[in-house]
Amino acid sequence: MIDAIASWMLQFGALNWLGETGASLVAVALVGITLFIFVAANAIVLVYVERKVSAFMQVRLGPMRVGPMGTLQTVADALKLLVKEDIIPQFADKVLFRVGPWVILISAFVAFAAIPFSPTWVPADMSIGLFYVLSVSSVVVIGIVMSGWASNNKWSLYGAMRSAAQIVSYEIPVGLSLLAAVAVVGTLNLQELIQAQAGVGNLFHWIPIPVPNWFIFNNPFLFIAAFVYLIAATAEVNRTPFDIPEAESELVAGFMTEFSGIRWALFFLSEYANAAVVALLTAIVFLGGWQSPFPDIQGARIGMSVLAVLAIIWTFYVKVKANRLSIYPLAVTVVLAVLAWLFPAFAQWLANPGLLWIAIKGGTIIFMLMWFRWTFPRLRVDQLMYVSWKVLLPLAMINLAGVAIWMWLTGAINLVG
Amino acid sequence: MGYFKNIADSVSTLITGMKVTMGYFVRPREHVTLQYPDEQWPNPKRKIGVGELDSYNVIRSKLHVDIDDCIGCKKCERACPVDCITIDTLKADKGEDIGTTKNGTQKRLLVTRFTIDMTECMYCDLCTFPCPEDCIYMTPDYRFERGDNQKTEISTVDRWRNRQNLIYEYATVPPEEVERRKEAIEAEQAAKLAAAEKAKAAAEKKAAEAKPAEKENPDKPEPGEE
Amino acid sequence: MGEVIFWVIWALVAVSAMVVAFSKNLVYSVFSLLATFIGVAGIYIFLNADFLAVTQIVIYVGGILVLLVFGIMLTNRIVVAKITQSSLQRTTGLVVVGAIFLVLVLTLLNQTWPLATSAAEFDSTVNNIGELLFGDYLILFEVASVLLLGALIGAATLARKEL
Amino acid sequence: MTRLNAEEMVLNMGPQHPSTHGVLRLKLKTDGEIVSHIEPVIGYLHRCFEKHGENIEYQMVTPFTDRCDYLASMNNAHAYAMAVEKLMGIELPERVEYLRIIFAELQRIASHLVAVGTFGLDVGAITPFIYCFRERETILDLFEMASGARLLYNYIWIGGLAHDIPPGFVEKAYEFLDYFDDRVREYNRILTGNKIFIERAADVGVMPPEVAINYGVTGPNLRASGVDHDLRRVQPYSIYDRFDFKTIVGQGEMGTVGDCWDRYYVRVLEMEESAKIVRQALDQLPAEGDVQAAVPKKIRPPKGEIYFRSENPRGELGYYIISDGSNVPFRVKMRSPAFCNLSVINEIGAGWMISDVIAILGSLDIVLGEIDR
Repeated sequence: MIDAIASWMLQFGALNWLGETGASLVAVALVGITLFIFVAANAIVLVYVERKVSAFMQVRLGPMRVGPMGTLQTVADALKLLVKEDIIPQFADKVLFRVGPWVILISAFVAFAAIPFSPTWVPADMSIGLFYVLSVSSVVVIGIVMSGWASNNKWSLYGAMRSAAQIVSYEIPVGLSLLAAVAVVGTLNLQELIQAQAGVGNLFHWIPIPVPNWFIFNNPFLFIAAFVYLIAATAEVNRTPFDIPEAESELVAGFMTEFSGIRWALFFLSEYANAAVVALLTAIVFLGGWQSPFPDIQGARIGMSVLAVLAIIWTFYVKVKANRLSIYPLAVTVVLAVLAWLFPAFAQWLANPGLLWIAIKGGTIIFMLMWFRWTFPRLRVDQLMYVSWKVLLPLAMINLAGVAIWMWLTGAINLVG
Repeated sequence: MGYFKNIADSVSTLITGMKVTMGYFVRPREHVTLQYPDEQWPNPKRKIGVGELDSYNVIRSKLHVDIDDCIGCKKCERACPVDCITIDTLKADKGEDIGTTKNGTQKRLLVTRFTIDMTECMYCDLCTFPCPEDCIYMTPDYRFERGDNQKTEISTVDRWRNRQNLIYEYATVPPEEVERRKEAIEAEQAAKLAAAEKAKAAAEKKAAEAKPAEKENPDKPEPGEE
Repeated sequence: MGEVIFWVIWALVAVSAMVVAFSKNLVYSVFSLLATFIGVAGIYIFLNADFLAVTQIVIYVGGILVLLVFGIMLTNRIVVAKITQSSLQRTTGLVVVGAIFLVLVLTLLNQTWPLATSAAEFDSTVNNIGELLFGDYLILFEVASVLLLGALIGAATLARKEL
Repeated sequence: MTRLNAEEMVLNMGPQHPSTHGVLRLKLKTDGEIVSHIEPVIGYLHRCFEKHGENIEYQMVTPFTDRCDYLASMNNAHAYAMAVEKLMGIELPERVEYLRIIFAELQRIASHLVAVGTFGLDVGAITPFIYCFRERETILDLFEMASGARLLYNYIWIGGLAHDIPPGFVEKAYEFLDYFDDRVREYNRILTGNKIFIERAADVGVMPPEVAINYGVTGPNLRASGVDHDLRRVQPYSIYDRFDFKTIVGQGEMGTVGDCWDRYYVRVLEMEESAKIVRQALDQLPAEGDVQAAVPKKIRPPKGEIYFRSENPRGELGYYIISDGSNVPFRVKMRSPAFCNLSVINEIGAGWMISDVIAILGSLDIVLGEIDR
């Protein structure tokens, strides 16, 4: 993508003085700025969504005052954080206190460099994309320890220590569960991983239900691996039920206790950037990334019709069970299905791979993270370690072996030859 | 085996919990939030049976006195556990009619000061019960904020939102009137005192006349007074 | 332009490594190691060793650096924000370090370094490394992993409270 | 083998800490995450209740009793009123007794809802807390209908009640009870049965019955330890002997008897029992009767003293009142249950992790207003 932008720039004569490397650098800067805007907007939108989701789950309304339905609330909050007084505790380590939040933000931010958003939009198409994302995510822990230690506050230090132990442990199940998917394709390139998930196949290879050829569907072990990854990744981005580094009822705010204003905003940016990375990575590795669930126009039409039928059944179920009319899912799916049958262009658009699908998939995963957060209690430190080392790690290892056996069974690899 | 049962238990119970939250998520209109200034909690309207006073509600949010009905008996002042009510009274002039309460009681004391310090009030409602005229009561008005544009029948001591703003003055007697009456009463008392002294002096005189031996130095000052 | 980036990375590595060595504050040393490691990863990228660069970050930053931080914070009085270090036996140290430095410099100078005539085409090394690790050097790889497992068990045994 | 790092760190939990339920300060001696000693430091909320009591008339003390345990105002006022009535020998009308039971038990439900919700909050579950408060609001609506206040009611007076209940109250109360049964099932689904919650609460902070009795722990905490002691049963005051209800005793279903989970679950079940009592009381409520018929004009108890105890949501609440024959009590002493319950924290909390100490503190369900008085 960088090269494309650079060559496109060089086609305009005015920028020739930059030279090829210069144009590349400008392209890098452009992509970087775009990504940063994306990260900031992502945080602002996700904070709003999180507040609304939590409110609806808790029979509340959430923000309602600023803007229609409170949509501008997070913008107002961000402005407030930006103009707040910059407070550094007197006995804090001033240098590390300033650097810490940036380390976290940068390591969360650079992970986006390898994320493919569509068949053509990928900031840097690396051969080691997946490994790169994992590696830069592991730098977060240094930033957390740095800010926790620099605060010179015992609660912060506890948060930092817990966080370090947690992230280091959970990297292993994360890596192993992703490795299971990598083993199927034999590449670390994220684009190639997605391309390998094109088309339609049978559910778990043999059950004759047509499903998209995503990894989560065509291999039962990858189905489990997806959940192992989701759980472990929830822990890696410090979200409930694994939010023990912040643990507001125990450690006040963990490593963020002493931070306020813009530095605290940076923590929030990086938290939601991390959540987005996790969601996008789940979508890419297990859910087919930007692949559309429909193979062609006919597939889109049939798929939307199936969804509409499901919505009708759901409506009847709710009506009978709870005596309540839930009209919105029904209306939306029926309208979409009718549109798909009436306008081939719309059906074609649905069948096209692209940004829409990865956004929907990533959004679903983020919603799941929020759903976890607003439902579950928090684990204790030792239980957290138990889950990582005694449940997820064996499961991930069994998965890895299972994937190999499954590939041999389905004929994807041949041990004799 | 316990290991696997544990995992199965976890998965099933976590999904049960997630069903509950999702159940609420898909029907957000059953919320309980009140958009406060736009919608307000309906005050349970309820009269306590003290005549036609509509606003006498069981809701206890702000103390109010119908000062025209107050007879200055100070029963509420004594009932208050935190002494947030202060009452000063003056006796009415002889023959002066300072009005009757709505119950028809003739007022005998002029209430020159009736302050309720709402910063001290703890809303216990104990003061309203002993009142013989049912003139002190709690109103359901819970909005204490008062800006420039908000006219209230209660005069504020000053506009600033400090503690002074929450000390409510109910007495309507103008200060100069109070001064005048006080002076009048003082004058009356002084006159009385003078009369008493006169009488006393007269009595002493009589006594002195009866006992001439002690008459020599009647105005001799005490040694300490010099 | 590429050269400029290279020298920037080189400067980052050199400066941060000097902070590691000379900082009075032990925690600064550890955290500037972060910059050193990342700079070294950058140099690996200039050498077309993409897999190695990323591995460098995962292992050294995500693993070893965290261990170092843990070590420093847990063995010192963590309540105090200043953890200082002091040098002992400076003369002996200088002599030893000087000797090693001399040997290194001499070796480097006596070596004839082959120079590339043109910039090498970038080619991902992942496949080659994978094939070598799980093909030619499979036994060595497995032996190394068993060794590490032994070390892990040993460490866990030593660290356990109840023996 | 000695441990390498046996250094102890003193950690101040509070007074500004989100989980200390008020302004409590816990001095924790920690070794890593393990807490080796807990020392509660109290007094941040001290308001001289007992000294106040010696300076104001009997009826004026009631608003102050409300403020001691502000989550169970009705129960506090109930106990105080009963103490003074016993001292004066006042016979109450039937309707007053029934209404008092209704309010006391509704208040017990409200208080336990806060306990259950905040315990969930302490172990990290935020949503059940909001659900619990939603139900509590409904109870507070009932209280507001009757007394006009939502937290500090001053409703139960010596010799009667401040007002009679308004029309429509009984129907609303029935409505609430019908609605409430479902809600308890919902808490069980989202929190009680949740595996993470069980892991956090079961077997944690076990309080053996001997320890509980030695420290004077009462109420649900004592019953969770397996001791069947409920003042409403063993020494029925008011008209509790007329109702059919169970005393809930901890069974140790998920772990040991007397762990945090038991203390939590005893409260959940007690809410159901209280709802049962309220239902019976509403059924039997006499339709007529002046609630202020027995309120004395002048409260001047004869010379003497009395200790009266009742079952508060938090345990045994006792009032010791000495009268010198005047209209001002000579001494008002309050035996606060939360104070004794808190004192056990070092015994059952030491040796656990910081997170567990939070959970144990939450399961003891203290109210600092009552501890400091």
